[in-house]
Amino acid sequence: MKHFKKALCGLLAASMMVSMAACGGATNTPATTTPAATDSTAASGDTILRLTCTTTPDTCDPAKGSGENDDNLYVNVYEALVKPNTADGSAEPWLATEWAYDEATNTYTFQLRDDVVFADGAAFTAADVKYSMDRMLAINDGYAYLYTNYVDSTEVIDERTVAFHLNQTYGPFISSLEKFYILNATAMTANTEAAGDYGENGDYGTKYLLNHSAGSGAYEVTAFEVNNSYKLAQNAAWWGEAGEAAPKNVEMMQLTDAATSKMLLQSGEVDLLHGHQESSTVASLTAGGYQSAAVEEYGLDYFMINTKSQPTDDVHIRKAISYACDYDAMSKIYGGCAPATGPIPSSLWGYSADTTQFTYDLEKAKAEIAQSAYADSLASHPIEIDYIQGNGETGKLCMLLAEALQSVGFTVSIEEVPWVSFCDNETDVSTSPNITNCFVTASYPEAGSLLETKYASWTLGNYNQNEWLQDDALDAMILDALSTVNDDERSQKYAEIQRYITGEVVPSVYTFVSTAKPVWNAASFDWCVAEGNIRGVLEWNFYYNDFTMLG
Amino acid sequence: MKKSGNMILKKILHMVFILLLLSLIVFSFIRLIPGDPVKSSLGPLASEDTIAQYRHQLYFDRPLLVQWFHWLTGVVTRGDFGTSLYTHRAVSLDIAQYLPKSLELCALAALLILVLGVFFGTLAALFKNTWVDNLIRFITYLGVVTPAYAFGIVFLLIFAYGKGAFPIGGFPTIPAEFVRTGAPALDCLLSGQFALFVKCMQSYFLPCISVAIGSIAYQARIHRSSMVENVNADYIAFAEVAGVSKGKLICKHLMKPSFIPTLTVYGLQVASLLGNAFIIENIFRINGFSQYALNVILNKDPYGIIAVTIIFGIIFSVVNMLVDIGVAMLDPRIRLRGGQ
Amino acid sequence: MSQNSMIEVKELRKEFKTKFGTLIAVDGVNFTIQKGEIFGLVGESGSGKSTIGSMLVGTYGPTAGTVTFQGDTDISIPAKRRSAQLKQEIQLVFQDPGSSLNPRKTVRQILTVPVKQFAEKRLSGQEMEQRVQDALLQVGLPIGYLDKYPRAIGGGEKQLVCVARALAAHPKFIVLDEPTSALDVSIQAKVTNKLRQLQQKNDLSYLFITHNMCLVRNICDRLAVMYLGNICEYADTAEFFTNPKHPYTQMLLASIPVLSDEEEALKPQKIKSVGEIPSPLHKPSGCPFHPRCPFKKSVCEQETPQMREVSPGHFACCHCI
Amino acid sequence: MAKTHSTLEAQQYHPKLEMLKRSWYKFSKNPMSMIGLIIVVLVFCVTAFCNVIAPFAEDAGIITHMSEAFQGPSLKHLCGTDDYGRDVFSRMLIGFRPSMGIAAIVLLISVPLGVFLGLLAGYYQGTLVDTVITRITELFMSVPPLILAMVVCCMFTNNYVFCALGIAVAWWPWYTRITYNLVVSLTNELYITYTELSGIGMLRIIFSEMLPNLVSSIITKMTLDTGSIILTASSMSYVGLGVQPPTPSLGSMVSDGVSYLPEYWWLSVMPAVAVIVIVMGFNLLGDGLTDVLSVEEK
Amino acid sequence: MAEILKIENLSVQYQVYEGVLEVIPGLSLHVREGERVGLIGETGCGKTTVLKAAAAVLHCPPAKMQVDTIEVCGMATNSRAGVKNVRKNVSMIFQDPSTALNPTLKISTQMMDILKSQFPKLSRASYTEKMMDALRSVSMPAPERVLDSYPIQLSGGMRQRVCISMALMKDTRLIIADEPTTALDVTIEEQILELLDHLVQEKKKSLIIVSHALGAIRKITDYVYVMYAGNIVEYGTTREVFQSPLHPYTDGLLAATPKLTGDGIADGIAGDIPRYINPPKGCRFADRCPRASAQCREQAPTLQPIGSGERLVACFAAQKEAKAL
Repeated sequence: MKHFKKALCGLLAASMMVSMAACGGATNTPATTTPAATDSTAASGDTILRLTCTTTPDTCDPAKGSGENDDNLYVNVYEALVKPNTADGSAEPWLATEWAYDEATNTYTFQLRDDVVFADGAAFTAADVKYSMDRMLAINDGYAYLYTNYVDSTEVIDERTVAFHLNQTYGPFISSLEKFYILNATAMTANTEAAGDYGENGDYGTKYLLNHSAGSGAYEVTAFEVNNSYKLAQNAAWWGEAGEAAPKNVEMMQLTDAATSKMLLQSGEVDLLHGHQESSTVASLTAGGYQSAAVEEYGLDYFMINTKSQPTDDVHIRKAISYACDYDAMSKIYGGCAPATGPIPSSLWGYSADTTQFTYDLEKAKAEIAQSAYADSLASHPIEIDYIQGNGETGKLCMLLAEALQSVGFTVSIEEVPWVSFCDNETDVSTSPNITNCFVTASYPEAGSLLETKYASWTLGNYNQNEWLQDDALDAMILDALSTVNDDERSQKYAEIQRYITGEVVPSVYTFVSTAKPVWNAASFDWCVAEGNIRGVLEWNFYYNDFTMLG
Repeated sequence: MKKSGNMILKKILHMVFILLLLSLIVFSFIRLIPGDPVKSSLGPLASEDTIAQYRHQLYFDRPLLVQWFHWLTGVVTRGDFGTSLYTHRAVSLDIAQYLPKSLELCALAALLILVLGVFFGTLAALFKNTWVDNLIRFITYLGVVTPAYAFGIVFLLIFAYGKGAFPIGGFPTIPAEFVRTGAPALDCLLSGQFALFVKCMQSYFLPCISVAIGSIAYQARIHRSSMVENVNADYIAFAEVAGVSKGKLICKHLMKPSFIPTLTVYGLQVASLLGNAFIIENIFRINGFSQYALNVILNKDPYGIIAVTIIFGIIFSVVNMLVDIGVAMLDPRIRLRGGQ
Repeated sequence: MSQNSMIEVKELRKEFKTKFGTLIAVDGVNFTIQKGEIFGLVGESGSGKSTIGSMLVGTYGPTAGTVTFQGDTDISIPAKRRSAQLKQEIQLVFQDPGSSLNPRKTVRQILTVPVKQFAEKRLSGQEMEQRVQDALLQVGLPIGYLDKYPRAIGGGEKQLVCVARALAAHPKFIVLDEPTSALDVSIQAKVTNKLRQLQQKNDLSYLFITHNMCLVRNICDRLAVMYLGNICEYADTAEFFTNPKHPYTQMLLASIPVLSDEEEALKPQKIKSVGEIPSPLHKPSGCPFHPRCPFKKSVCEQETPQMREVSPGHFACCHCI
Repeated sequence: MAKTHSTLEAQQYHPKLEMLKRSWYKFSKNPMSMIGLIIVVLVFCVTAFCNVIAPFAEDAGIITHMSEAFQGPSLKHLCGTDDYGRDVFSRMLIGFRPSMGIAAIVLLISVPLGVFLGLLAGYYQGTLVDTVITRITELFMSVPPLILAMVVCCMFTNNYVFCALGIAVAWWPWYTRITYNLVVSLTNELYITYTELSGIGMLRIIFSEMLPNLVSSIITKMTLDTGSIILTASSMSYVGLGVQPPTPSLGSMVSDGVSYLPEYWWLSVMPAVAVIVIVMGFNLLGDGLTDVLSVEEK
Repeated sequence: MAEILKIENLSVQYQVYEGVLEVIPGLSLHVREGERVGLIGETGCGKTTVLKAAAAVLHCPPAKMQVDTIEVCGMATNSRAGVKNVRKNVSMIFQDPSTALNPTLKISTQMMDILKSQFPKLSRASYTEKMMDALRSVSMPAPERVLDSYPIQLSGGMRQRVCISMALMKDTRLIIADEPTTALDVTIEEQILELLDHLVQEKKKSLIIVSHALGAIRKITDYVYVMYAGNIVEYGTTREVFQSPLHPYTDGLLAATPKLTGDGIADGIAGDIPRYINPPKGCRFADRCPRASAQCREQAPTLQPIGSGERLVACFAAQKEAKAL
């Protein structure tokens, strides 16, 4: 058969004949990428900034999302009435020029800028603000919880004046408005579908916003693919001053696989890895000449201890757990983050240093156990520690804690839980594990935000609260603090709450300050982080208009 | 011809029946899930009212059969597979977004499996018991026993330092005006963007190879043994003595009958490609259907899971039907006995 | 006559439904097998001879017609509905010895099946072994074969084991479906002779189905020749071979390749084989043989000929006689 | 006659033993099959005694040695240490256990179920029983095994028993199909016709006449399938389904190690090689069995 | 007369799982121009292997072939040119027409490929005409329909006619027929034998035919070889061999064949052919032979001429007897 070689060429042809047609039945799809509104077709001179993150938003709708990746998009394509000060995060004017509070009627009145236009050229007016707030409350998703309990109605006083009537006093109202992004009411109404869940408002434009933006920001969305990527292009009609070398285009890709993101940065297909990169990734990339920085956020990593299940319902056990936590080692796993001294990170407004602090001391832990009701029955009361699958290196933190707890006599089990199940479990006290590990960040730069989400009864039943405190006294304190309009008073009340929590309840272990670790290719761009100007509100570091593209 | 038309019609009806049954079973299965998918999908802030309302909207508060029937009418009349609790939009939109590129990936992989599998199988069979055969057999053995993710990772490592010849970061952007089907390479072809097409194919190269390599190896083994069996058949000796030229002997007289078992196995390989592609899709950043399937399953998204299983069922059935037809075309014995 | 008959077949008919229409495998067949006789059923492929054998042992029932066993028992029913006694009394030996023995069982295990199944009482292990050995010895195989697997013994011996298995049931009537056609000539002789011996010794009746005329000549008492589901001729062996009547029979005899001039002389000389056997799906009208018949008349195309007695005990089915 | 009988006993002739000896002889002549067998025996030994063999068996539990993390392969740590400082080699050996456990559970469920249904459908060929079983089989086959397994595993509890259950749900139809096809071809065998005609009961036909002829094919398939199941299970644990950390499993070890490539290659390469070797062992053994059995059938 | 086919001392082994099968230990045969030669042998005696070796389609591996001389038309076949020569001068007809035709190709395609190798550039019409001619020459009814059919659509007899017509499409000098009628019914067998006989005589070809049906061999051959377990045991003119067989195997074979005269059948030959792995040292037939002596078990007999004519036998007893005479 040796002289059959010649025939082999014919083989390929023969096998091609029988090629598969099975997969020809592609459906006719509606285009998920939208036509660019402006001249966004990338010419060769255009600069592009390419980033990766772990999850891209589900929609461009600012009334829907509330995560750090959502914020990253919103801050670039939408604008709010106020924005956080780059230094301490306190509110400063943005679309609003000034505001006033009327204590008697509990009303905030805002004066609006007159030079603002939306991306389609429509002028920004008070009606847009009213539309956006009404819509936010109607949809009641995302950041709506910041306003639902307080905003009674929105009133358009004139084209440049708008008033919010509150139904109870709300101290951090101005700060919370940083998350209230203004939509282009005319564009939205034009693109609203009649059929929808919002009565006469139809779908309230939710379908349109699935892959379009309707804001006044420096960028606008040109392509949006759920769970994959989105693209932004500079808004030609922007009222503000475009950065000189700001990227003309931005592409954000979703990447869950750490190895791939690493390879992409190395192969030059990506400029910046956003979010929490693992310390080993950071180490290997920085060794290869890439830049990295620690960007502290207004949040912490918490071990949340279930105060309603055995044996963690005993405060001594919780204290023992706090003593069994090797804070230094944990912070080291995350590449050396600032330690936490209480439930609030020190950079956040309303932080108080006057708290009971715990250190890693197994002897003290044992002493606490001896005082507890479970001193003799530790073996029959196992402790379950849960963490979220694929959530960075929280597994390692849990492992360290578990190891320490085991060494002081507990029976410990660890479970890695998919995000969905994790949330499922947290909806009920009976399915919530003894301890969970999770990062929580403030919605607006003020201690109240964290305290409310972490410990108030009315925000119970989600992954931010495995403690199940349901402590009436604490609830009252939080409510009182939030409704205090005077900043100094509020700040003191926050301090009081922090003292109470760490001293008496000990519902959580505060490990370290949540710190993002972006890694980037310094040859392709320059940004505030590289200059050491790290902004407290994470997304403002990614305000692309401030970037300087190189080369 | 009319007979074969009837046969195909019969197969299609049979397929529809199986798919209906499949959807019903998945529906009952979904109802068995512990936990509340509706509640967890609405997030922590949703009120009881909203949840109840949403549950009603999704027919989750009605009897199983009513829900199933409602879903079925939706699918049949409007192509509406329900709303995903994971992406919060119509499942049909998700399918339209994710399926085309996955299908394209799998179609290309399927082509690779066929061409390379048959090529190496033939090579090994023709050089049976020589070093060529031994080498191919060794490599295909490795191919069969190595998990797909291992290949993906190896390729990723190798080509990450190749800088660009075969990109690892997904597809080039297809400008919106060219998007027709959602399958990038096909769209480029349809709109005549050949430069872009080449780029797409470059992007497809690594994931395709990674998805296909195990199947290529398996296919090569099957084809080799099928060829070896036929080489000893009387009709090959007869044709050889009768003076048929070597080329024709191999490409026609030997290849055609050897293809019958090859094709049957090929069908199974192709039908399972899509289901096994998720790791590769993840590694190579192809946000495709397989990845979507994994996500809806992990997120316990009822309508997503149903749609995903049905789509897989359809793909499997269609591929199998095509293989049956292909085998019948190759093998007159089947064709002339009326499909038995 | 019926007193003495083992099997009486009347107007037996079997149709099979296929995708391409109805296949008439057996088309109104009559014959009788006497007690203690070897009855040959001869025909080429598609003649329906094996179908008749299958109906006698009850693989399936006939479409029409009756089969009577020992003059009084109607056995035109499938085996499922037959009594245990009937199943015992009618046994079967297949063509292919390779496939009729379970490759995973030793000869002992194979023979134990009928011994156990058809025993009149519960047998002790000793008795069982005795009967199994008896069965094997009867066909002339050594006891050592009991522990062999079918794979380890030759084709002829396998067929003898099949015969032993049939005999172990103590039957009265055995259907032998081409029992030697898969065997080489040198082995065929031994099996055939053994069958003949056993028949005489145990007073059995055989239905011997074959396509080999020479074999029939040497073993059968009477025979019938079939063509496309019909019997063409039916006579004593000696009479048949000296005086064949039906043109098909003559053609068959004339076609036999023989080994000596002596035999050559016995073959009908004036007829030559022509044509193909049609598919039973497209059976010719009238006399089924007419497309190949050199003596064809116009009536042959239209009318089916009736069986006629040409001399005592010699029947033929042809318009020309 | 009594004499012949006694001589027979004197010979002590065991046909089954003889057959096994012959098969073993043929099998042992093929070096590849022997390699397969040795691997499989080793895998079984490791599975049974991994706690004894593993130098750092405690590393499979809740334990960290952060200071020893990322050490390369050395005499102390044959395959290096991982990001927790645990011994990769020990964890790998202990990781055999879930893989083999899953394979065992899957086969224990799917083989009896599949074979039983296959026998039933094959025996009642062409009847309603056949149709119903065949349709159900097709139904389960029409969804890719991995997807089906993931659905089952995700819907209930994410542990390795449910992971195995999930795979079993996807796996049994293949046994039904192979059994069915074998039975169908067996019913054409004349010895089955003979037993049917002799009025032997259905159960006896199925279990005494048919089953012995199926066993070798099914055992061969089981051997080959063990490899495929281990591959499937490792794919599932790659995406986090199956064994829960910190308990090691080969697939999750690979996927966890991937983010440390290429610097700390041993984290993912070593367990991946282990998977390849195990699967190859079972495949070689299966192929060897196929060879022996197919020769035997001739 | 020139020897069309000449094989001297051919030995073939098969390497199988259990060991080496010594199928043919050392065999010689020849076919002269215009001769019709038969090769009688039962299942598994290696006759097909010999024919495949002669037609140069014995694939090595699995077979391992050694031979002193193997010539077709005076040219050795163990080179590329030799193979070409074989293809030019030899056609072959196989035992089972249902396996000898490719089940997946139409008859016309299969015939066309043969024609194309012979006449590379002809018009479609003339190819068709040639094919029709070939089919008509084997008296095929409805040749057009046959051309357009797949093998499965034809009956056994028609398939064998097709095979013969394909074998005769080349104008070869030697036809090798391997049991051409075994799979056929007796009336069809007769027709095929007649046809073969007619074609060979008319076109003056040489024929070597293998069969275990003694009658068929007797009918159409001039000379006959009797083969047992890979060896030729007897050779002579057909007439002589059938009338007075010398070798006990031939004798037993003839006696065991049922006759039309109906005087019963002799009991045949006891036992089975020997295993080819480590076959007996002496005569391979010794274990079954009624006349076997100690010598037969020790030493393998060789073919020796008997009498004056072309009669050869490989049996010590027969050779002694002849000497005694």
